[in-house]
Amino acid sequence: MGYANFLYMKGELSLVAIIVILFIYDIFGSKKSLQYYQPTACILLLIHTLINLLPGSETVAFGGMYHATPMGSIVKTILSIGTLLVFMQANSWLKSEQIIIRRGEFYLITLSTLLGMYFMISAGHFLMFFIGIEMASIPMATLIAYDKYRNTSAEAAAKYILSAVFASGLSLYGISLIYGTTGSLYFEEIPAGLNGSPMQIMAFVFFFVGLGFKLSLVPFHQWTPDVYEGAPTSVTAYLSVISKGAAAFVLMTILCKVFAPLVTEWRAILYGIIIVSITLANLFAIRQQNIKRFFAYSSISQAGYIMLGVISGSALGMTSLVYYVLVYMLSNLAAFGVIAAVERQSGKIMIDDYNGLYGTNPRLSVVMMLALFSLAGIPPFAGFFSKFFIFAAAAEQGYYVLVFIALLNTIISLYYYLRIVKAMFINKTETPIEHFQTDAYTRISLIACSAGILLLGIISAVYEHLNDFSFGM
Amino acid sequence: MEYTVLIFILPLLTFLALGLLGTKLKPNVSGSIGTTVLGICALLAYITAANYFSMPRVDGVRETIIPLHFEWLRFTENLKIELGILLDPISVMMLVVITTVSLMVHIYSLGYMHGERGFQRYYAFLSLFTFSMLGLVVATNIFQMYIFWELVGVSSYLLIGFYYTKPEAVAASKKAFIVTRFADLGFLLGILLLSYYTKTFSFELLTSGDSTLFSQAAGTTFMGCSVMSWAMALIFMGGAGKSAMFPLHIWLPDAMEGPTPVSALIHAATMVVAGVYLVARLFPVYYLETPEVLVLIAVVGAVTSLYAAIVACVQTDIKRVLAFSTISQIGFMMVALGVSGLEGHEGLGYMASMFHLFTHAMFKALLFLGAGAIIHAVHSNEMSHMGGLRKYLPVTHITFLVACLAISGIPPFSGFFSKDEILAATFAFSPVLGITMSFIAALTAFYMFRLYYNIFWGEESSHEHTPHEAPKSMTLPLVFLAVVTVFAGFIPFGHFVSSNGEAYTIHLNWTVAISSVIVAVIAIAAATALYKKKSPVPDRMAAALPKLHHAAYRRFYMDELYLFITKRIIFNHISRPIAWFDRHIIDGSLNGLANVTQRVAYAIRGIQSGQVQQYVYVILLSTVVIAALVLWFL
Amino acid sequence: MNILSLFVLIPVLTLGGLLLCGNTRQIRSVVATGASLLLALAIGVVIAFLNERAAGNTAEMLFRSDVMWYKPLNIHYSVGVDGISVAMLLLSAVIVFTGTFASWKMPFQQKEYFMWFYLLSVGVFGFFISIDLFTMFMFYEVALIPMYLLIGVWGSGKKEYSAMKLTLMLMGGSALLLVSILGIYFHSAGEGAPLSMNILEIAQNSSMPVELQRWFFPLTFIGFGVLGALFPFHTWSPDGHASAPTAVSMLHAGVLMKLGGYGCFRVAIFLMPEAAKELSWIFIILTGISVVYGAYSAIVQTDLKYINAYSSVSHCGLVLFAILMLNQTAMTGAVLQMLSHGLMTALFFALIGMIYGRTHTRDIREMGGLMKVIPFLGTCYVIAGLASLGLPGLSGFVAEMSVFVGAFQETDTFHRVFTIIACTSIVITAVYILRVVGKLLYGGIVNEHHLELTDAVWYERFSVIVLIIAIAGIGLAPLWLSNLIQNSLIPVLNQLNF
Amino acid sequence: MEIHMEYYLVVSTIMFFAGIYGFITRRNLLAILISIELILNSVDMNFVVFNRYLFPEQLEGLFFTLFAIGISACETAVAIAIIINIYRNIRNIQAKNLNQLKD
Amino acid sequence: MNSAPQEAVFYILSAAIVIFSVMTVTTRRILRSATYLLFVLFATAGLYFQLNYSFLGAVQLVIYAGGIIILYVFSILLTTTDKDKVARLKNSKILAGVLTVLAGAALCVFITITHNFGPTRYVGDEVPMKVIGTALMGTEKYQYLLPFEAISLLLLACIIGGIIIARKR
Repeated sequence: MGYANFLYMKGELSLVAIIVILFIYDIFGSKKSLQYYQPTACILLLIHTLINLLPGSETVAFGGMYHATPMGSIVKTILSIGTLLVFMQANSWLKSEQIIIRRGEFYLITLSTLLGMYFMISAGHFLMFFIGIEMASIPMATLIAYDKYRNTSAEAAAKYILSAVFASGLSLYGISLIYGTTGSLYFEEIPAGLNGSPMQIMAFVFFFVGLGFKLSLVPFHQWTPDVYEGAPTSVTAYLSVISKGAAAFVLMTILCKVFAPLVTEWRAILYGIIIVSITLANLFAIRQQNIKRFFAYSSISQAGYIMLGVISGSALGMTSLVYYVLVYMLSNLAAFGVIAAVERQSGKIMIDDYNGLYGTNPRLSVVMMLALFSLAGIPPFAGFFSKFFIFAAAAEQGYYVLVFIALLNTIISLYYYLRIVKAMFINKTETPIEHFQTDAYTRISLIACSAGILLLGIISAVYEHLNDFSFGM
Repeated sequence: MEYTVLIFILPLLTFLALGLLGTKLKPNVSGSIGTTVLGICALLAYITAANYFSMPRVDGVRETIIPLHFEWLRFTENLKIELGILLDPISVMMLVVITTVSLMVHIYSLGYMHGERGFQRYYAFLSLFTFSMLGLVVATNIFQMYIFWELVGVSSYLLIGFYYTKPEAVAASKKAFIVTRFADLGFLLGILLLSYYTKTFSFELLTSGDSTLFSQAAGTTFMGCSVMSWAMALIFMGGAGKSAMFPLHIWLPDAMEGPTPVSALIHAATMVVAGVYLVARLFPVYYLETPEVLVLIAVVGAVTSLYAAIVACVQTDIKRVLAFSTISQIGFMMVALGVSGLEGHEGLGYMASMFHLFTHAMFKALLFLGAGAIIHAVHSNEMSHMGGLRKYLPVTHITFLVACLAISGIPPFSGFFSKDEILAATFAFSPVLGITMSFIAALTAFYMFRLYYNIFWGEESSHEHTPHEAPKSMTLPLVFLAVVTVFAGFIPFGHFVSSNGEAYTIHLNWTVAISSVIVAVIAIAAATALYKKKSPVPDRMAAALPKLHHAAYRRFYMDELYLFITKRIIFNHISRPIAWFDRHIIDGSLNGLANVTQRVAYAIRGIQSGQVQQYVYVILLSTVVIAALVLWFL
Repeated sequence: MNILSLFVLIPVLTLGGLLLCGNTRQIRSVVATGASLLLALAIGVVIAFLNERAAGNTAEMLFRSDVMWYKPLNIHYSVGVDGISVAMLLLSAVIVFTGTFASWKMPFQQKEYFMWFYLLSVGVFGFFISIDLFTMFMFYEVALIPMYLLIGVWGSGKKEYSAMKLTLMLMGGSALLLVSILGIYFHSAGEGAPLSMNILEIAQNSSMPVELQRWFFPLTFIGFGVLGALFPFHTWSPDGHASAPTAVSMLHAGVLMKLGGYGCFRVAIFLMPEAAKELSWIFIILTGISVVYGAYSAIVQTDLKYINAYSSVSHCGLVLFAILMLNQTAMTGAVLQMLSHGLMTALFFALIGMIYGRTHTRDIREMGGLMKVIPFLGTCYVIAGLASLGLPGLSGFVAEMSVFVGAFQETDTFHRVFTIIACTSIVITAVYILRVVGKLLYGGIVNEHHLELTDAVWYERFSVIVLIIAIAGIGLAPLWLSNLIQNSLIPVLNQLNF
Repeated sequence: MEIHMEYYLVVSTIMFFAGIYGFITRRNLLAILISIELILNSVDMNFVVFNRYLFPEQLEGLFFTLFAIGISACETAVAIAIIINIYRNIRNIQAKNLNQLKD
Repeated sequence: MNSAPQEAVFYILSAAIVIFSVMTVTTRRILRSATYLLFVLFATAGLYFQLNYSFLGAVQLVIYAGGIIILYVFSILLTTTDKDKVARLKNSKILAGVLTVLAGAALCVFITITHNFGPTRYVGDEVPMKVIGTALMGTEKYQYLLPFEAISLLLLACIIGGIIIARKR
């Protein structure tokens, strides 16, 4: 066996390869050749996505340290697609004067965080999981601080890294107690040692904080709005979908695989957290004026919905969760694509600034509207389907009251999503954002997102494909 | 006798044609179309009557014929609405009455409505009314009757509101519709109850005297009365509404806002007797199943009759006087039905009621048309603007006098015969009632002659231009109806119409007849004394009993009561509070919910302080709390 | 291609066609074509349906088509129609058709307007042809959202408030609905058998325990009831209708509110008959209140649209009331009332829109004597009013009588009392209808400017006349329709008598 | 065995919560960072002790500690870089000045 | 590890850890805080030695004490201004912090003490370097090549990120 173990890690290896290629290109590429940097990065990532498109089979390598499931592989593909979209949307920002000198590193760091998520997803051992989660969050802080002469960017990064480290400290504490009570850090060995003693429960709660933080579930969410607002828009987009999606999937795998004996406890915890997350985030979102901050709260409440899939702990739940993540990713990226384009063009990021956008930029408005409707769960857009399935997964386990509460919250969420629709389509203003042309990359990404939003629900193949590989407790 | 269907189809087609073509037709074209068609209808009706009454009796009973019927709507296996034509003595009689009066009114209107805006519309509505009324009388089942009952109500509404720019007319039409609609609610509930227990709508079955039909309802009581009594009383309520029985009569005086020929047709001769017709139609049911309701009908009829007669004595608007007179006369008919029996000579009241219906239709139409001619001449409804008109309007004067004599019950005019039968029937039932009705008959004579003298005698009031006799088209119907009024009393009515279909020979009850004639003559004499010449006596009488006079003049405040109920209670005390409740409580609670959500959203903003240490503190605190909670509760 | 799928496909194609349109002429020709095709299709389906039935096809649903959609949840795209859905399809087609002509002239953004309008109709038609709970629910929601923009952008008055209120309340209803759909789905089959979303299969299995039905029946009923203007969840209706543009009011009151009644019937009662029997009393009280309450509220309103909206509350209350009587006659009446109310309320809103377009006010205190200046519209308004107050010969009478006769078949005092209460609405209806007609059309001209108003133009006349013909058609010859409906009720009645 | 394993655990717990206390009360960003080191350090100690006392057959705890030390070094490095960046921007590293972003 | 000196060493180190930990977070001078942290780290390393994990102790000394603390000290010197120490929290906030922390600590300590970890199997042997090395470079179970590679990438990313943020341009 030996080093041949590495060959099982196709996804990670190709990603590392991209990182290395880009690293070398960035260092040694001449100034002139560097203008092809962006397309190169995108194409490489596209190739990476394509070669890893087929889910492969379940693999265990490194004595259980690495545990790849087909579902995990699908999630990785989804994440890399999302990253690709973010890259495309980030292009015009990266070309701006202050950032262009740091452009290469943006790709490197982003891909490293993606790699961290890959590790997280395929971890079979708490150490790998821990390294993965840190790898996904520590370099992220530098991305958040990327507009480093902007105070808010730096402030957001500081808030992020401090909260992240604190959360990972608590999480580590939990892991240590798990280790102390079960005697192993291997995922497949832990369940045997779990007996529901108070210490283990406490350990679990502490451990949960780390992922709760990444998912920005209430009450571990407070960094989210500040960071989303302060970070560069493309990074916010990345943060809100990729990192969250990975964490959601990992949480579900770990809860189902590792903490299955504590199912009563974690279901109870999640039950409360879902309600609080969705409700509180919605209440906060209602009165936001800054659109990025608004989307931060929206993403918190979306995370609450995602947890409905986790709480079910069933195969249906996992399918729905991954599907939800996929749809959520496309919708959110569509919205952030528009926000980023508008911000680049006019520097405006307030909801009121979007008044009358339809009059001047009908296409962008329509994309935004699709995204918002999808997020709100309006048919025939994909968001409706993903919401339905995730509710179905929770209802299957008898969580009707929870589903009901979540549904009541969709009313509030519809209210605030409609606020933006209203701003764009109904409100009138003297000074609308002027008509402008987005760059080709953004346009392609927005078209891709819109197509996904329109088609993913109607074409059932994606969901069925996911369902073939999902597993539950 | 399938051709009878034409009697209905033709007016309907006329309505559609005139309604759709509207102003595209010249007024006199549409008028002549309507009149011609109605002439044909009347002819057909006479033929029908002739054919029907010439048919031999079966077992001594006039047959009930249903020449046509088809299913229109099915509710359940048994309960289905059929539309069809039912011919029996009373429906044939009604066909004749309606087509005759309607034809007269059509002809009359050619002159009366000449040059009015909406002439075409007027004829369309008249056709619609005729159609509906005919449909009503030939209904084979109670639901068909209800259908046409409603249609009649609407045509009446449309015709009362014909002068739609006149606020009084609009208000009157509204009032008429709503009051009768309210009564119809009772009718509907009655139908529903009746049909629920009997499982049928059909008149044939209901009136067959088969008591097993009603066995299901036996023993079911509600508030002390049997459910059948309720049903039949409610049905009577419908009839009372249409026939303007007290206290549902309030719409009828106001309905005089409509064109006068309409009043003659609808509010004197035909529609208002629909209630009488309804009771007559269901008479076997009333008599056999719920005799107590018949008593109620008699009482209501008597009270109405008395009330209306008193009020009629003090009204000054000639159409109002006639309207109250109509109410009073319908009361007579109701009383007659109420006191009637079913078999043989017991059924005198029934026959008398129908007879009176027939004669009344003729002379009351005559009175109204006469009044129309007068109004046409002086352009006013008020008695004070009239007086001494006999010189100017000779034809009208004579015909009007004939009608007055008829209604007062002076032989040999038709009213004498029919009213006499009614009085005989009431005396047979209860002398007290008989005396009351005689008194009312006297009042009738009094107020009719008060009216007559005030119009045609007395002092002339000044006119803008000299009144002149109406055109031929108007006087012709007057003459025709006067002739009928003079001779109709000699029709052997019992031979055609009777309570059980067997032949009934009328015998004058001489005691009653003579006494009633004497009473009528005295009343007429009194009226002559008071009103033939300008006399201070009436004013003094009014001054002597100011309250009574005023109350009677104001129709005993029934309209105020109506206004009180509608404006005060329904509008201000039900609808407004409900609307307020809807806006403020229900809507308010929703808006409140939204506001609370907003408030909360603002209230909790402090949680997001911007301080990273506070964020971390929350993480820590919640971790500890979650752990503690889970450990504590699980 | 299944014939029913065309009901979804045609509006979608119309949408696509609109997308390519450049000028008003093209837009109008596209929507006119689409609307006519839909109407023709609906009539065709009705005829085909009657033929099939006459030929002895006794299947519960005809023109079935079934495509597996989401296999993991056993969700199908499954369509089929019985007599009731056919009737509703016809109604929808008529109203879409007339609505299209009623909005022949739009002040701005006509293309977008029609796109939303046709998206709305996709939802409506899809809902009526669906027999799969999921697709049914999906189409239901598809129909809800376009309302927001249609009212918000093209509406009048406090349109934003109304649009938001309407959308949120209806979404609230659909939240309840989604829970109950999931509940029904997860109890749709016995232990071990595959779950199903198909209404027919669920009804056949009828494996839902009564204890659960007790929970999910009220949820479903209220969920659909919100759309059916069930008291006290009706308040979106007055504001929403008042603010919506003409054709949207027509479609909304005419068809969308019927989704509520249809859903209550097709889902709540059909699938949970035991609970329906047990709990119907609660909703009989609520709907009984709706009927009278709406009517009384309408009496004091001064805005034409508010009057009509409250009248809709009353009439739709009667629909639900009749459904809850759980017998054949009343349910037939309910469906007839849906059709009748749909048509006449559409007529009302069309006329109100046309009057508003001329007078620029909807306050009856500011208008009067309009019959003289706009006789066509005035006459049609009277006809609509008469239909509304249940004049025989127009559709309202047939429907109301079926409801009342049906309701009277329930003998216990409770039902009797509420039936009588509901019956009183016929008087109150007369009061407010005549009040409006009196103030609006009769009497003298209140505003001198109104003397210069012009009567309806061709497209207005056209849409109004089509509606009146439909109303009179039902009113004059109701038997075929009522038979069609009655036969389709048999499966439900079998469920109820288990 | 006089030294119970629990003694170590109590010590590490105290260190852990001392770190937390520091984190939520210190005003200087660097001081906050220092508190974090305490937290991480205490966790490391837990791993080691568990490894030594309970599961001596394998070296899982030891290696976890080893990697955790490395990771905490990364964290520190990045965090300090960010703090220095903040210092450059606002000439100050007080936590309370990180208040531009809030509701 | 039965001998008294062992115990004495443990108690001294424990005391040092507890005291210096508390002092680290309570002293108002940041540089002192860093110094106390250094002491805590030293003491922790001492405990590792005492537990016969010499390699770990050494790593602790080199990386933490040697590397990180130096980093801290430099950055403190780079960023500290005089007015920093004036800032004080409100008492209420401190009280809330203290209470929460005490509650948490009480909970944790209580659970730790009451938890039955099962029989301890103290094996006092030093872990041979070779075992550590093989485990670090192996690919089997209980061997850690993959995390080793992963953390190297993490370090790379952090270095790049750190440089990007901290450098002047």
